[in-house]
Amino acid sequence: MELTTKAIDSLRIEHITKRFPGVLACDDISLDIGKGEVLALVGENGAGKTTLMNVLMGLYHPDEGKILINGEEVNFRSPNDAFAYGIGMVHQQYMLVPNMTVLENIALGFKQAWKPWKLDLHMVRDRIDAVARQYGLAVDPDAFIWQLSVGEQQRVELVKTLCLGARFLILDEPTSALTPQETDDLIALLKRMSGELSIIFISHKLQEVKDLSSKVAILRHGRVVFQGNTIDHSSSDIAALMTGHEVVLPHNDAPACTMGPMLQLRNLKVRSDRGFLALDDLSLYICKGEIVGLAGVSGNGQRELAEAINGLRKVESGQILFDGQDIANRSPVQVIQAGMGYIPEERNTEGIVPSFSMKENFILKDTDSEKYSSHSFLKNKVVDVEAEQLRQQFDIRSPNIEVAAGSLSGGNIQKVILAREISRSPKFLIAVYPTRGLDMGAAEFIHKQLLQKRNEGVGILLISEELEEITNLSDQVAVIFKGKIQKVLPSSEASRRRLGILMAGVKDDEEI
Amino acid sequence: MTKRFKTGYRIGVIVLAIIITMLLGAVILWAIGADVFKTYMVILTEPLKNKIGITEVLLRMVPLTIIALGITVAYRSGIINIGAEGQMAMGILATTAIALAFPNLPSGVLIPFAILAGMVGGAAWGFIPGFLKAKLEVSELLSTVMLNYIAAQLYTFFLRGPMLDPAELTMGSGTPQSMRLTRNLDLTRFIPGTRIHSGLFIAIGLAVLIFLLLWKTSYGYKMRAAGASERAARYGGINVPKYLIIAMMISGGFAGIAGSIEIAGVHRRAIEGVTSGYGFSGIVVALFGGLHPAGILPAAFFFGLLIYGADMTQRLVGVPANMVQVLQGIIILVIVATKMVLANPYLMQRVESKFAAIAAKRSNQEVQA
Amino acid sequence: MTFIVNILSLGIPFSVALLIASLGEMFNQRSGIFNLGCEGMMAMGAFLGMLVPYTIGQGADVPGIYNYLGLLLASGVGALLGLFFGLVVVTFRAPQGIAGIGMQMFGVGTAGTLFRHFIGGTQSVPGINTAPIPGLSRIPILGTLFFNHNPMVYVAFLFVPIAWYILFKTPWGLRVRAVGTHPRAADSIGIQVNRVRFQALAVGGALAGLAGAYLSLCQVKMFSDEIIAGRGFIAVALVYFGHWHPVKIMAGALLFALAQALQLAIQGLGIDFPYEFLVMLPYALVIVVLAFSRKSQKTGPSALGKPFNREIRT
Amino acid sequence: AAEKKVDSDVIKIALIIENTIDDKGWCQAMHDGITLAMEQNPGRIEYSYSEKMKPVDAGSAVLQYAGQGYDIIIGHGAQYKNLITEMAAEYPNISFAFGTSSEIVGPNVFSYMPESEETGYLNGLIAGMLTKTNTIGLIGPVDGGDAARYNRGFVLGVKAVNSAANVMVAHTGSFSDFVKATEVAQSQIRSGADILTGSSQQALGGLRAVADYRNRDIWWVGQDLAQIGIPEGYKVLSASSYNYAAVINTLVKKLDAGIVGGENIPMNFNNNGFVFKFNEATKSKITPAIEAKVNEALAAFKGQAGHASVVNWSSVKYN
Ligand SMILES: Nc1ncnc2c1ncn2[C@@H]1O[C@H](COP(=O)(O)OP(=O)(O)OP(=O)(O)O)[C@@H](O)[C@H]1O
Ligand SMILES: Nc1ncnc2c1ncn2[C@@H]1O[C@H](COP(=O)(O)OP(=O)(O)OP(=O)(O)O)[C@@H](O)[C@H]1O
Ligand SMILES: [Mg+2]
Ligand SMILES: [Mg+2]
Repeated sequence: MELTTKAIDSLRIEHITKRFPGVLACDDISLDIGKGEVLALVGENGAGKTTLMNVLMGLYHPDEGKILINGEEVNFRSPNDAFAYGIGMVHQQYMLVPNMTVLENIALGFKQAWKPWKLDLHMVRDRIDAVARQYGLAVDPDAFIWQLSVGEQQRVELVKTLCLGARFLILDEPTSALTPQETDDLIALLKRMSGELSIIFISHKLQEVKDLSSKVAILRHGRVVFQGNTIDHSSSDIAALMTGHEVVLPHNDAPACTMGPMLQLRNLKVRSDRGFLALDDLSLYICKGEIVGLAGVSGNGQRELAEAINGLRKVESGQILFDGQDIANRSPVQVIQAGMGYIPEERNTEGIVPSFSMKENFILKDTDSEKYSSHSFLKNKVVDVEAEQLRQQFDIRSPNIEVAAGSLSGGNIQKVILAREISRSPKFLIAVYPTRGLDMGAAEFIHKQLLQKRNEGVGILLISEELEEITNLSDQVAVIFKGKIQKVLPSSEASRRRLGILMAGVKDDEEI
Repeated sequence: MTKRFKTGYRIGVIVLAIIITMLLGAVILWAIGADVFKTYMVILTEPLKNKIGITEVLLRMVPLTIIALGITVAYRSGIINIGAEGQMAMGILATTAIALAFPNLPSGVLIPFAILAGMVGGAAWGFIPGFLKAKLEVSELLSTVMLNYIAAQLYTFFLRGPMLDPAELTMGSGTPQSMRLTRNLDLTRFIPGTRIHSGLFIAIGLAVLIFLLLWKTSYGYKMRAAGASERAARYGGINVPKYLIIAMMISGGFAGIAGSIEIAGVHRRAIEGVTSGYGFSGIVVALFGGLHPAGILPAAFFFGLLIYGADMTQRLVGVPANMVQVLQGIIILVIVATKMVLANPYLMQRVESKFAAIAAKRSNQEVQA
Repeated sequence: MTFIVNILSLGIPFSVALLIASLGEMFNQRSGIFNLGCEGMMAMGAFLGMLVPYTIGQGADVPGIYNYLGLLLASGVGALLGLFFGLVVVTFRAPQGIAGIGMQMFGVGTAGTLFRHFIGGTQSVPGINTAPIPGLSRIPILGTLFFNHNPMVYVAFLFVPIAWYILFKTPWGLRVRAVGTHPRAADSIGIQVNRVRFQALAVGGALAGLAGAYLSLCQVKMFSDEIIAGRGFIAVALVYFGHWHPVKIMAGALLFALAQALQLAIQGLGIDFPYEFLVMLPYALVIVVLAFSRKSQKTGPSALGKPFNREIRT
Repeated sequence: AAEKKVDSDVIKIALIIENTIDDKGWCQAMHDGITLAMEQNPGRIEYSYSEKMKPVDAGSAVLQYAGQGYDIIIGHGAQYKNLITEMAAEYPNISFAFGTSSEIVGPNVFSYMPESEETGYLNGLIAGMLTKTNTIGLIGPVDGGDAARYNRGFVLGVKAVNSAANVMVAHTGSFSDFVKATEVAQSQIRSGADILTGSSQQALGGLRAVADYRNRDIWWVGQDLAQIGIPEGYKVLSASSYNYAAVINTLVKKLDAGIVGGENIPMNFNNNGFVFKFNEATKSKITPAIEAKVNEALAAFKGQAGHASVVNWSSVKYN
């Protein structure tokens, strides 16, 4: 099938301003991109990157400014107009309907297949095949979205965008939830594509920016503060321009711990939502004052592991010894009371009650504690004082402690969760993808907090897909594959390559 | 955004809403040849003109408030309770049973006892959908609708059978109703010549109680958390199913209390039709009051006014009784839409920038001229 | 045997009004709109449906045609009411539960008011009569069960596969499902979410109106302002019973109606037993069956009840 | 302007009803009775009514009427008993009335009692003698009130002439849901019923279902005369009605005589509280034997001797 859209030789954004009630999200932004260029858009959380791209897609109508394509002014009222010009976007939050198949999700936008009384799914299937072949992007058209891993969903998004005839790609943080391998593949693919397509690429990972982009623009508080050619600037330059200061991600260089084991997992078997064994005879232990990083491609049982430990998922068999006590199949509240802290993967829907105020979220796990309540009545004064303290201590950017936690930015939500979990003085902490999608400043902060806890003697299980994060912070690195621990090795021996091989399922990496 | 613009915007929206309400009602009233303006005036002002009118409004405010409070607890905990009609009926049955069994208890003992019984009756009926949802994933929208019908049949069964007024057998036709309950159960009518009774103070007291429960105690916190985000609540160690059931029992219990108080304060015997659709109006009052006791009290007063005022129209303006419903429906539809428009900062901002653009154009023209 | 045949052959027509209304509500909910106003739309449909044959149809040469005009008018006005509801809950984003109750009052009240004014007391019309299918209706048992019904009964059951096809096999159905589950995703790919919701509301309203007209033109051939008597709420409940799937909704409507036929038959047997408990049977049975049925995957419209606006993040 | 002269002779009547004035049943009967009484006593009666009065609204209406100087306020239904009792104590200068009941609840309260088992009995005789299948359908709303009396009288009538006949009774549980009444009728007809009857306004649904069997020998005996005049009337064999005009006339006379309450007004054939009619259009179905039997019973009722046959109505069991 042929693309119906004309080529985009140049795209100019001129003086775009977009306001939300009380927020100036984009402030007089001008940018331009030529054919075959890759523009990297970077900036802290909330800088206005997504908003700008939504304007470009016709999702938002700018308050001021205009967009020019090939020198002509265009006025997009809906994404359809953008598609008509061959602009397509992979959104930060994946825009896929979970209970529909890949095929249906793509058909939803593929208007050629809309016969009056019939949806021509064959046509859509053919189109998917063609795109998959052309770009080497394999997807299963008949799989339901909810069955797919994050990486697979990401691929579906890309295929969807390409199927709709995109010649100008916008990718909003496409790699934030991908594994290193997937990230590398995607970057390689995009590099290949950039020959024929223009791309705007948003990321918080400066390595990717360096690898892929030809130009870089930095946004801060809705303004473009810097534009230039990528080649001329190092990652740390860009980071400094972005945050206004030098960013140094902390390292774990304290001596290895000598205290006894805190959490021992013995032969755990746990089923996933879909019924198969997500954890299959998994064993692992973590000491006090030790960070064990759990590396692995997402979907290999990480979520189930965290949930099983925290009483949120049934354990079929095996033991979870926590400070010597078996907590397998205890209720969440029992696990919490035993001294477990947990930073969940889904920060927006699980880690906080979005409609509750920030201060209410701080006491989510402690409404029955003597500190915050007496005779079931909450001690609101104490709560206020504590909350204000936490807000300052954790540098949570919000007007006050009364704002709804859900209205905070991702980084700040993560800080609220961290503040709560850490201030409860847990004996142990499970942190799942703690910095996913966060800007460098926020990530740096969270890393520092985790290390500090470790040095205070708290054991930490750090589940992450970012190898740099794992190797920077961990004492030991465990690799999980298909619900089993492949290997545990000291962080000093965990090279990127070695971990990659283990994560891919090769058991004894030393032989290679 | 300037303050002046905000005020102007609000007033503009409200005026528009009033015009739309008038127009919608006018279409129907015009079709049947009634006086539009007079009809609305009767609804909104007539009840407030004298003592009897005001107390009749307050009389309706009592069950509306109590039921809306209960619905608030459920709603805040994540359940939409449209079963208050049935729960109220069960409360009435329980109260009646107690009053029939212990007619000689002094008021000070009997009234609390009977109201408590009403609460238990309603709570038991509320437990069913709560349990079904928490343990068996049965949608409360299905179970509460069905349980309303079941309750209505149980109600007739008891009034027709075990609780039937003996006089109805000997001197009547077996109309399903209980005998006149003991005078010890009567709630005081504290303004002579009117029907308003001390249940009003109970309703206000319960509003305070619910405020304390939901916003000042750990129980309330947990219920609200369970309602706001089931997942986060589970994560936070809250036993969501348990609080779901408790919330539903409180909700049903309150409907039961409302039933008890209607019997003890207004009807003085269990008869058919006591629930009067309060179970549904209660939902409207709860949502209209922003699911908060401080909003529910005025909302209940307003809906009391609406129900009573609309009822007066058939006697004062001569519109058919069904017109009452039409006008209530229109007023509800327009008010909820208006509330949302007023609460939408995005819309307000857009209107403002339109105005600003027009103003800018005009001043430009002036400059040029 | 005749006892059972009677129950089955009566249960089928008893289920029709609920079935049609539930299918309409299913489209509403699939698109993300919870329409508790179904009852009011049914009432309007019931009134308008019989109004046509009652007024202009009387004494006409071919009175039959006016019945079908009545059905048409009922669906048309039902669709308009659906759009009006859309204005309130989609455009103005009003909370759907409360607006639905408002709609219910408005519809039931308006139907009753206009009826009192234009017709007066309870009135009947010749309506649409049972149309045995020639030949087939003579087959013993099967004929009585399946081929001896009101034409609208066949139409209603035909709606089930049609609704299924529309929902799962047409582009419009795809859009409806998408906007009810993940409106933001649908929007991002160029679907006009609110427009689809308005369309679904029009379809739902039309079916609700038709269901009402079925009652007043086919089942009882009469109107009074209490004709719907809560059937709209039951139709809403049956959508939950059927997990938003046309076939399961049909099963729910049939279960309810068969239970109704059964309890009437049992009452007819004259067993000494308080009839109230028999009257309860259909309501209770629906709950019990749902409670003990296997829980299916969560296929429901997860954006149900949530108004959509691109900019407003909730 | 000249002051309007208040005619002290005018009696202001207020009526409170649960349904509407045109429900072809209980409420319409009273409304028609009052309007007829107005015609019979020109200029004597002023009248206002409130429809669809839930119990709580009924109270408001009474308060309002009391404030407007009404002479007599009628709560048409036993569910208003308590309200009337209380309000009567509160407003001793106003007269009140309610029914169905024979209770005396206050010196300024009348009660009235339609003894509907008599009308049921007459219809029962017809049904019992006419049925070919020996199956008769009886559609009840709720087993209580006036309907319960009519229905039980009906059963007595059937049994008096045809001990082999089976009266299938089914209740809908509602006074107004005539869709359900239709369903009951259809169910009973399928089970072989060839004569049906029913009480309360919902019964109309039952009649409508019968009317669908245009060419079959299935008939209806009605509780209200209004049923004869409607299009479905061609299926109605007979009907009776309350003669509330008589009640109103009695009330007017009593008030004129200075009696403001404390009495019960029964309604039966004997005091012309009921009228009974065969439907002329279907008279051919009524055999002389049936007519004779009915007239005999009617005469007995009128002479009050017949009441013995229905006095035990309350002990009737339906099975
Ligand atoms: N429903 C909403 N209405 C209004 N604003 C919202 C809503 N939801 C989220 N926001 C705003 O969106 C922002 C979230 O966006 P984002 O994470 O991109 O930026 P940020 O919070 O400003 O940055 P950072 O993570 O650095 O603190 C929050 O600032 C919040 O104020
Ligand atoms: N729909 C909205 N309503 C209100 N405010 C919004 C909305 N969307 C974005 N904002 C505000 O605009 C600012 C820019 O948000 P945007 O999502 O564009 O940031 P971003 O640069 O994409 O951040 P991130 O890196 O976290 O994705 C946010 O700080 C937020 O406060
Ligand atoms: Mg952010
Ligand atoms: Mg973004």
